[in-house]
Amino acid sequence: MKLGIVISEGPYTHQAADTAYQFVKSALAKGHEVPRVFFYHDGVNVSTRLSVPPQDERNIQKNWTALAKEHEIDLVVCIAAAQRRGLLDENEAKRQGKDANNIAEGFRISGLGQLIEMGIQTDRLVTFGD
Amino acid sequence: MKLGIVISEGPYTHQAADTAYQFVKSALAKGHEVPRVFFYHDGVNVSTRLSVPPQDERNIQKNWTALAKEHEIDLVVCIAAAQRRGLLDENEAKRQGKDANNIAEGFRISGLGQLIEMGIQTDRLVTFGD
Amino acid sequence: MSTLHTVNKSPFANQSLLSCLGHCKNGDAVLMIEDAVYGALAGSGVAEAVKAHAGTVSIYVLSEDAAARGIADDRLLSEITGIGYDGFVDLVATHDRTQNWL
Amino acid sequence: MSTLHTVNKSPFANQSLLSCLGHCKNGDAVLMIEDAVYGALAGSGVAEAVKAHAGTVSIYVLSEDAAARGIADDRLLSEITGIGYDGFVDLVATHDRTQNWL
Amino acid sequence: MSETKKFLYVNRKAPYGTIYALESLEVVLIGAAFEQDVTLAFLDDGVFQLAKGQNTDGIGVKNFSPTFRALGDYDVTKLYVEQESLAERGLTQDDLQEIMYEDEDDDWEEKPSIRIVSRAEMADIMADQDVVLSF
Amino acid sequence: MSETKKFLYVNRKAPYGTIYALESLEVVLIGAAFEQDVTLAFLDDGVFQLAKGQNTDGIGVKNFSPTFRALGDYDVTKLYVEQESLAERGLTQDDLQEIMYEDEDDDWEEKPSIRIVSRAEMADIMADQDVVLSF
Repeated sequence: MKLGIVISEGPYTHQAADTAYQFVKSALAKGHEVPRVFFYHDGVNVSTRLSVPPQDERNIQKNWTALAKEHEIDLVVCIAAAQRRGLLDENEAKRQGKDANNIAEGFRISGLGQLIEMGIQTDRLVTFGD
Repeated sequence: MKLGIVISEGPYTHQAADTAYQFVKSALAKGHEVPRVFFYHDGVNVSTRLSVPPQDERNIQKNWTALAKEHEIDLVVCIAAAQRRGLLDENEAKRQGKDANNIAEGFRISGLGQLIEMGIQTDRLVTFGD
Repeated sequence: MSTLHTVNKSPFANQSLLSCLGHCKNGDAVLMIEDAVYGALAGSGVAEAVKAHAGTVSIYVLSEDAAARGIADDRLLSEITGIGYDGFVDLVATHDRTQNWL
Repeated sequence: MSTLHTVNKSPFANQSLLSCLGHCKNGDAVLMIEDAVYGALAGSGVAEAVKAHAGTVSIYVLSEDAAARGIADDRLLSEITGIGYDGFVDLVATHDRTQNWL
Repeated sequence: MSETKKFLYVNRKAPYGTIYALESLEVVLIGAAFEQDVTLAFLDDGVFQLAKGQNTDGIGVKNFSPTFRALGDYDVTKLYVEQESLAERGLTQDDLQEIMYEDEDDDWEEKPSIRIVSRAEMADIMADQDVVLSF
Repeated sequence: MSETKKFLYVNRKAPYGTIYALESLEVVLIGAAFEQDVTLAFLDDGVFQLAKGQNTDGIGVKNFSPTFRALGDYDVTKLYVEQESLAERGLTQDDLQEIMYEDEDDDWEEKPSIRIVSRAEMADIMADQDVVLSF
């Protein structure tokens, strides 16, 4: 079955990104497909490559990047939510005249249409948030 | 009277940083001193210079940077909370081996001791959060 | 010696307003800000619980937050006083401490 | 045609579990995750309200979240079934839609 | 994408204290281009989003409530509001702004988009969807 | 800084679902170095922070509950827990982990740091502080 996932809260602050990660790992192990994870609201903060969590804690961004690489998951960060919160890739930084960017490998910035498309193309949609 | 301010939530997502801004402007206009604002939890996200809010919305980071400059407010971003969430200044980026930094002008990264010190040295402490 | 308590969450969604009121001492002040301003509405399911404390505690609502949410003055409980950010600052200064119920 | 509902907030702090239960149809399933697992505790102030729906709705708790919070199996309401992330996935797949009460 | 699904947007949070209401509306506006069968549900504190007379000048935050009145232009015409949620908050339909749409199947007659429903009816609406997005 | 103030840390949120409990504890540990008069209050869902038997292996999040037992080494010895909050959640003191400190004024005798208080006593404790930090 094709499952679409939405993550609505930022890393570490809320458990949402952790629960989603455990859920997606289980779903994949059971043979389901997870073609896309959509990051919205503060969920866009998961995509920063600049975080440095304590050594004895999980690295939420790296976990997602690795899982996405292994299972070809499309990690989409909502552009409107990302702009408000200061998450930019190289192209966006150039376009907005910003001197730095912070999106991690495996995440891509795109529009809200990708969320609707995911709702249309998957069999089930599950949201993890606050 | 000396007022210490804590901001515990990120910009745009929660009203905390907006309410604190209006409160501090009023306090200063009434002749009170606001020597320091301490950003903790997701509040550290206020300090990013990479945000690009819609043209018809307020720019929360720029508002704080301007107010701090005008009234010599010490805007302190908690280092532990900032590391988890991917907020770094130039020194921290170098120290952590990161290829970019994102802290805006007027904010400085420091330790939790600055919060306790603010509690000791001010007459009142007010927290704006979720 | 008295305390200013602030509450910022809707009492229809969250227990923090009721917990705050349950921990106030006589003579304390409670200020409803942000989504807590809905607690000032007359005729709601929490209005009686709020009014029950109005005799011993001074209850205020931040007028700017009420206006933002479309709450007209005539919809407020008569026991509650509307104040602006200026009044918020005065309450902080005139009470011995501020406790924020997050 | 039935729905899996998920709830993730403590029912002692937030109304979402009660709102969810009030909107379930017969045959729906409710899964408590994250801080909502406290709603599965026997003998609490919300236990009766939860049990009142257990006849028409299947109620589950995510065992990993309960264990994280120190809730032993023998403290759970007998009407509630503990499941793992695997079971969570199965519930999503076997119901027609998932509604997340955030 | 010729398939049409029933999309429900569930709004349970108050405006301004948090951004969920505004960012929910942004999804609805973008989603309208996909020509799905769209329904909006307002329950619990979500009913406050539709309150009339909102004036945000004093808090320095943009007032987005007028956008709800533009939803008809995007063919978003089904806004269900729960009666029990209104009553618990001391509100009636008169406290909500008027939101109209022009019915193209009925000679473009102006009709109200907001429909007050009971909790039981809201549960039926929720159970009739393909995709439920919660805010 | 020779001045000593009474600092109260108010914990009202459950652990793991959000980070507030953990980051509150981090403030307490750093704050201990400032030699103020420190009190911790646990009420509402905050009482869950002290539950014994926490095992976070399954959720991939670090278990920070053992840190509470180290507070005595930082001279943080006053942990007030509200009886009414426990009762509403179906808990008793037996459900909380044991947290001890060595009393230097009483020949280093081991004493419990947790004290169960009524809501009225908790209100008195809150009203006796100089600085209240809420989490």
